[in-house]
Amino acid sequence: MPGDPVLSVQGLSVQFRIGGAWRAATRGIDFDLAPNETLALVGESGCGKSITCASILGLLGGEGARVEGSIRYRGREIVGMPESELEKIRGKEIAMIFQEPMTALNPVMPVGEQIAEAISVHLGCSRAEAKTRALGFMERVRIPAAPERYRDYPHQFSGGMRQRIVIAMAMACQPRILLADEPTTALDVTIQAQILAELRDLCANLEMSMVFITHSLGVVAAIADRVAVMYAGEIVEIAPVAELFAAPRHPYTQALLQAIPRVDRETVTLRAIPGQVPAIAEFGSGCRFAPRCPRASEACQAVPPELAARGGPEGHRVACLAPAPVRERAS
Amino acid sequence: MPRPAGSAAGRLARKLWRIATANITIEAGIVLFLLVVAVAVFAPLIATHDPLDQDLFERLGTPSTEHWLGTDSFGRDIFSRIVFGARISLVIGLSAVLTAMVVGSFLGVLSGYLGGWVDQLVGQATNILLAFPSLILGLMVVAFLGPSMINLIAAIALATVPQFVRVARAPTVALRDRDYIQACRALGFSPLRTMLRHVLPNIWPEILVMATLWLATAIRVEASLAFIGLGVKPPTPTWGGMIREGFENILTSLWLAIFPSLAILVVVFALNLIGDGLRDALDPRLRKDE
Amino acid sequence: MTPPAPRGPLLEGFNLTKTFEARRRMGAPRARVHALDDVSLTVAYRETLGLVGESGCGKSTAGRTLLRLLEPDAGSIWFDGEDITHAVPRHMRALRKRLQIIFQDPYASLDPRMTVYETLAEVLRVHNVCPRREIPARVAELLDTVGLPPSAAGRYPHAFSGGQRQRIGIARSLSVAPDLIVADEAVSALDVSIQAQILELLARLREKRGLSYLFISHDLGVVRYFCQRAVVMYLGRIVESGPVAALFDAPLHPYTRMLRQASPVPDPVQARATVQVTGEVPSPLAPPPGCHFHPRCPLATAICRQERPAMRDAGGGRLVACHLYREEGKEGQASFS
Amino acid sequence: MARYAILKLIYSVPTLLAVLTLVFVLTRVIPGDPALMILGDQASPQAIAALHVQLGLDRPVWMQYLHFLANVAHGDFGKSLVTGQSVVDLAASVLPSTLELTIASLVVGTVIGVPLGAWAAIHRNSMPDALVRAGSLLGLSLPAFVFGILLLIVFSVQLGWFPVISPTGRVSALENLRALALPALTLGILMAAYIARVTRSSMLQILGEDFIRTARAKGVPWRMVIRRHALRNAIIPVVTVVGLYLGVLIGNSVLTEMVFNRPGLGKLIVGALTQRDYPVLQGLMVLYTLLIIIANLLTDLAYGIFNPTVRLR
Repeated sequence: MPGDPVLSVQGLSVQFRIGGAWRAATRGIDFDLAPNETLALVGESGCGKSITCASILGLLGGEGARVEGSIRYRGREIVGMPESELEKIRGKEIAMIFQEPMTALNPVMPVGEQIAEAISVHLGCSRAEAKTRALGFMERVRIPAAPERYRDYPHQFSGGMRQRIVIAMAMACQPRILLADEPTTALDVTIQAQILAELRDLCANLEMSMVFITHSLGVVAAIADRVAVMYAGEIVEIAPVAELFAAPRHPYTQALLQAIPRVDRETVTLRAIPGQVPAIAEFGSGCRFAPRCPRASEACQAVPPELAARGGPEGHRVACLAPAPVRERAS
Repeated sequence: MPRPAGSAAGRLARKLWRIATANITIEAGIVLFLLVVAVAVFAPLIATHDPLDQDLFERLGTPSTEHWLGTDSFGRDIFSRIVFGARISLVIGLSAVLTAMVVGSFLGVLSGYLGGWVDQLVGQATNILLAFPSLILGLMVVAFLGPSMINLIAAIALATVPQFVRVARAPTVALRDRDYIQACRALGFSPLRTMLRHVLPNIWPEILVMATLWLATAIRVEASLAFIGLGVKPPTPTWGGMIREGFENILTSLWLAIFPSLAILVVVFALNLIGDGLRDALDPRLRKDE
Repeated sequence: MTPPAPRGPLLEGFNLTKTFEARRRMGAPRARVHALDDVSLTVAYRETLGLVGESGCGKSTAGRTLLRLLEPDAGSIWFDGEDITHAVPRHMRALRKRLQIIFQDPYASLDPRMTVYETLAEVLRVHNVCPRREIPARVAELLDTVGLPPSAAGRYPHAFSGGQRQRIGIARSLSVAPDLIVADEAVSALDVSIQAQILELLARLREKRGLSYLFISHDLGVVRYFCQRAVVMYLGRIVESGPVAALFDAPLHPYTRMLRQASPVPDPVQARATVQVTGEVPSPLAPPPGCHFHPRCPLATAICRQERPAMRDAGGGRLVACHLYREEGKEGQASFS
Repeated sequence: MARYAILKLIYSVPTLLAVLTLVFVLTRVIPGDPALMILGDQASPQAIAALHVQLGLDRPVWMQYLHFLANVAHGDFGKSLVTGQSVVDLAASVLPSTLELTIASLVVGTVIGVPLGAWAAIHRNSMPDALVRAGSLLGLSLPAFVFGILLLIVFSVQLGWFPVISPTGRVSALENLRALALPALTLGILMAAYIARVTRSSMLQILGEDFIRTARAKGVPWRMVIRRHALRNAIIPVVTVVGLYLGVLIGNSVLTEMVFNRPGLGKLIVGALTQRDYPVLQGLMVLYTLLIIIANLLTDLAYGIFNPTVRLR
C-alpha cells in the first residue's frame, strides 16, 4: 500500500470502570490504515472490535471509560483531543456507520435533513446548498426517487434503504476514513450483498479508507484488503485478506475458519472451539487464547506473545509463540 | 445436587429487603411511613385528649403546653385529632388501594394474557374509567351515594382500579409475545399456571411501585374529598375535614389549617419516596447486573 | 455424519394459511399480512428439514403454526398420523411432550426469575415425567446431556453466556423426551465457535435419541451442513424444496439462486465475484401479483406477473414453483458446477 | 387527520353513553324522593303527585331513561332545583372561568416543567438533578388545596400582592389576570412537578439512544444534539402525559376554586352537592365527561403533530 497511513493506532487500550476497578477491555492494539485501504477488524462478540472503533472517534468519553495509547489521524493525535476539536473531525474527516439502521436515525427528523445537517455543520453552507448536496448523495447511494423522499421519515423506509441513508449521511462531507461498525449484521443476506457492493464502490470512487468491523469471515472475504483478527481485546493476527484465508497462522484464526459451515461445499466435520471467550474480569496475563488452544504450552500462559512476523512476510504478523509454519506458496 | 433456592415467597421477601436497604430514599420513606402507621395504631396511647371532647372555653387556642398544636373552633385538641385522623386516612387509603390492586391486577393479567373479547371488554371499561380524574370520579360516587367510610373506599378503589389494570396489562401483553411465555405454551403449561407462575412474578415490581404511588394519591384524594365536604361525617376527625374547618378561620388562626396539612404532606411524601425509590431500584434500564 | 434414513412422515402441514392483522395507524384502514400462503411441508421420522428464507418470509410463523402455538386460518396439521389441527387444549398439552421448540434468543426464552433447576423441574413435574423424588437426579442427567456442569442448577439464566443459555433451552426441551424439535434460528444469535458447539450437540442428540428437527434458519451454510432437505420460502410461500446439496449447488428457482449468491463465503475469490442481487423484499402488506418474486427476477416474463406458479416436481425429490422451470432449470444447474 | 378526529369522536360515543347511563342510574338509587326534597316535608300529597308528573317520575323507568337521553340530546338538562335557572345556562356562565384557569395552569406547568426536567436529565446525578427530583417529589405530595392555602397565606394574606377573594362581575383585564395568577400558579407548579419527572425520564432514555451517537459521530456539537435531536424526541411522551394531566387539572380546579373562592364549575358543583341539586350535578357530570373527551382528542392530535411516525402520509 503506497503513502503514509491516514490512521495510525498504537498501543491502544480502552479501560472501563467495573465494580470500582479499571479493567482493560482491549490491550496493545496496533494497526495502520493506508489511503484507499479497507481494513477489517474481525472477531467474536466481546473481543473489543466495536470499542476500538468507537474510541477512534472519541465517542467513548465519560466517567465510565478511559482511553490510553495513541490514535493519530494524519499525524494529529486524537486521544486527549478536546471535544470541540473532535467535533470538527467527526463526520468531516472520519465518519461512522452503525449496526442498526433502525435506531441510528432520528425518528422525528426527515431523512434528507439528517443528511443535510452534517453538511451544514461542517461546510457552513446555506440550507439550499446543503439540500442539493444531500440529494446528490441520496442518489449516489441509489435511493429511488430521492427528491420526493427527501422529507420522508426513517420509519417510511425499509431496513436496507435506511442503511443507505446512514451511508449517505456518512459520505456527505466526503470523509477520508469511514468507520463501519457491523453495518450489514442486521440486514438480510440479499440486502447485505448490495450494501457491501455499494461500500466497495464508494471507497474506490471517493478514494476513502475504511475500517470495517464484523464478526463474519464471509463478509470479511467480500470487503477487506487487509484483516486484523481480534480475540479477547487483542489483535492475534493481521494479514492481507488472500493470505489470511489461504494460510492462517494463529490457532484461533485457523479454528475460526474451520468452525464455519459453508454453503459452497460439503462440510464433513465442523470443528468447534472448546470452552468460551473469557470475560473482561477473567483476562489472564499470558496469551488469552491459551486455555482453548490445542498447541498451548506453559510458556503461553506466562507472557502475552507479541504481534510479529515470526518467519513470515512482514505484512503478515501473528501473536503466537507456536504459529503454524509459513506455507510455501506457489505463486 | 443443589436444591432449589428457597421458596418463592422467601426469595421475594429477601429481594424486597435487599432493595429496601440498598436505597436511602426508600429507607427514609419506609421509616416515615411506619412512624405514621404506628401513630395510627397506637392513637389512644399517643393522643393527649379525647379528639371529640369540646371545651368551649378554649376555642381557637394557640399551641401551648396543654394543647401542643392548639385547639379548634370547638375547643378540641388539634394534636389528638391529627393522631386519630391518621386512622381514617390510612384505613381508607389502604383498603381502597388493596382492593384496587387485587381486582385490577387480576383483570389486567387476564385480559392481557387471554386477549380477544375479554381484553376488549376490560379495555373498554378501563378506558371509560381512566378518562376521569380520580377526584371527579370520587366526587360523583360519593355525591350520590353519601359520604360513608365504605362509600369512600369504594369510590377511591373504583377510580384506582383502571390504573392497576393498565399497569398489569401492558407488561403482560409484552410478555405474552416474549419467547419464554411462548415456551410455557410449547411445554404444555396451562394458562393458569403460566399466568400465576411466569407472568405475575415478572410484573409484580411494577404493580408494587404503582400500589405505593397510588396509595399516596388515594390519601390525597380522601383528604381532598373531605376538604370539599364529602369526607367521613364530622365530628370524626379527618385531616381534610380539619383543614376545611381551619380554612374558615384562616385569617385569624393559621395553625388550624397548617398542622393537618403537614400531616398529609408527611404521609404522602413518605409514600412517594418509597415508590420513587422502588421504581429506580427496579428499573431494568438503571439496574446493574445482579 | 450420516443420520439414519427417514421412514415416513412425522409432522405434516397441508395448505397452511395464516394472516395477521397489521397494526393500524391513526385512522388508516385495516391491512392484512399473509404470513403463510398455502404452505405444505413434511418432516419425516428422523429427518432434519431446513426452512430458509429472509426475515418476514413466514418461516418462523410456519414453525409456530405447525406446533399450534399459532392457529392456522386454513389447512391442516398432522402429527404421527393424527390430525391435530383442532385437537382440544387438554390433548394438545399432552402432545407437547412429543413436540418441542427451541428459540433464537435463549435469554428471552428462559424465565429470568427461575433457577435452571426450577425451570427444568417444573416441566418434569407438570408432565409427571418421573416420580417426584427422582427429579433432582433427572435434572442432573439433563444438564450432563447438554454439557453443563451440575453446579449450573442453582444459578439464574443471566449468569450464563449465550451458548450456555441455549444449552439450558435445549435441556428444557429434552426434559419431556420429544420426538420432534422445532429449532427456530436456534444458533443464529451465537458466535461461530459457539454455534459449532451447539450444532455438535444437536447432531449428537439426533443420533442418540432419533430426534427429528424442523430447523429454521436464514443461514444457508448452517442449513446445508445440518439438514438433509430444505424448503425455501419467500413472502409467505414456498418457492423450492429438495435435498440440500442439490438445492444449493444447482438451485432451480431464481430466488434460491439469488439467496445462494448473496450468502457470504469465507473465500475472497468467490466472495468478490460479481453477484446479481437486486431489489428488496416488497412489503408483505401488498405483495406483487403472480409470482411474488417477479419484480426482482432477472428472467421474469408476462406470465410471472399474472399467475401464481404451481409447485412442480423436478425429480430427485425436488419441488419448484417457477413458471420458467422447464426452460431455465438446466441453465440454472449449469451455472453452479 | 380529519378522518382520524371524526373516528375518534365516534369512538367516544359509547363512553358518553356509559356515563349518561351511570348518571341516570345514580340519580335513581339515591334514597329519598326528589319531589319531597323540592317541596319540603310539609307538602301536600297532591302537590307531590303533580310534581311527579311534571318531573316525569310517574312513568316506567325505561321511559324515564329514554326521556332523559332525548333531553340530553336536545341539550336540555333541566332546571336547578334551587334557583330554577336552566342547568345549561348555569354551566355556560362559569365554564369560561374554569377553562381560563385550566389553560393558564397548563401553560405554567409546561413552561416550568419541561425545561426543568430536561435540565435535570442532562446533568444526571449532579446537583441540578437532585434539586429537581426532590422538588418534584415534594410537589407531587402536596394536595392542591394545601398548596393553594399556602400560596394564599403567603402572597395574599401576608404580602398582599394578590386579592384574597376573586372579584366577580365585570373587571379589567389586568385585575382579572391578578386574580388568575395565584390559582393558576397553584395548579401550574403542581403540574410542573409531574411534567418535570416525565420529561427527565423520557430525556434520559432518549440520550441513551443510538441516533444520539449517530448525531455525535456526524460532528454535531453537543448543544445542538440536545436541542435538535434529544429534546424533539423526548417531548413526545410528554405530550401524552400533559393530555392525561388535563383531567387532573379539571379535577383540581374544583379545589382551587374553593380555596380562592373563584367562580367556576368547581364552585358550582360543590354548591350543588351541599344543596343536593341533582339536575345541576347530572348536567355537570356530563359536561365534565365532554370536556375530558375533548381533551383526549386534542391530545391525540397534538401527539400526531409531534410524532411523525403515527402521522398519515
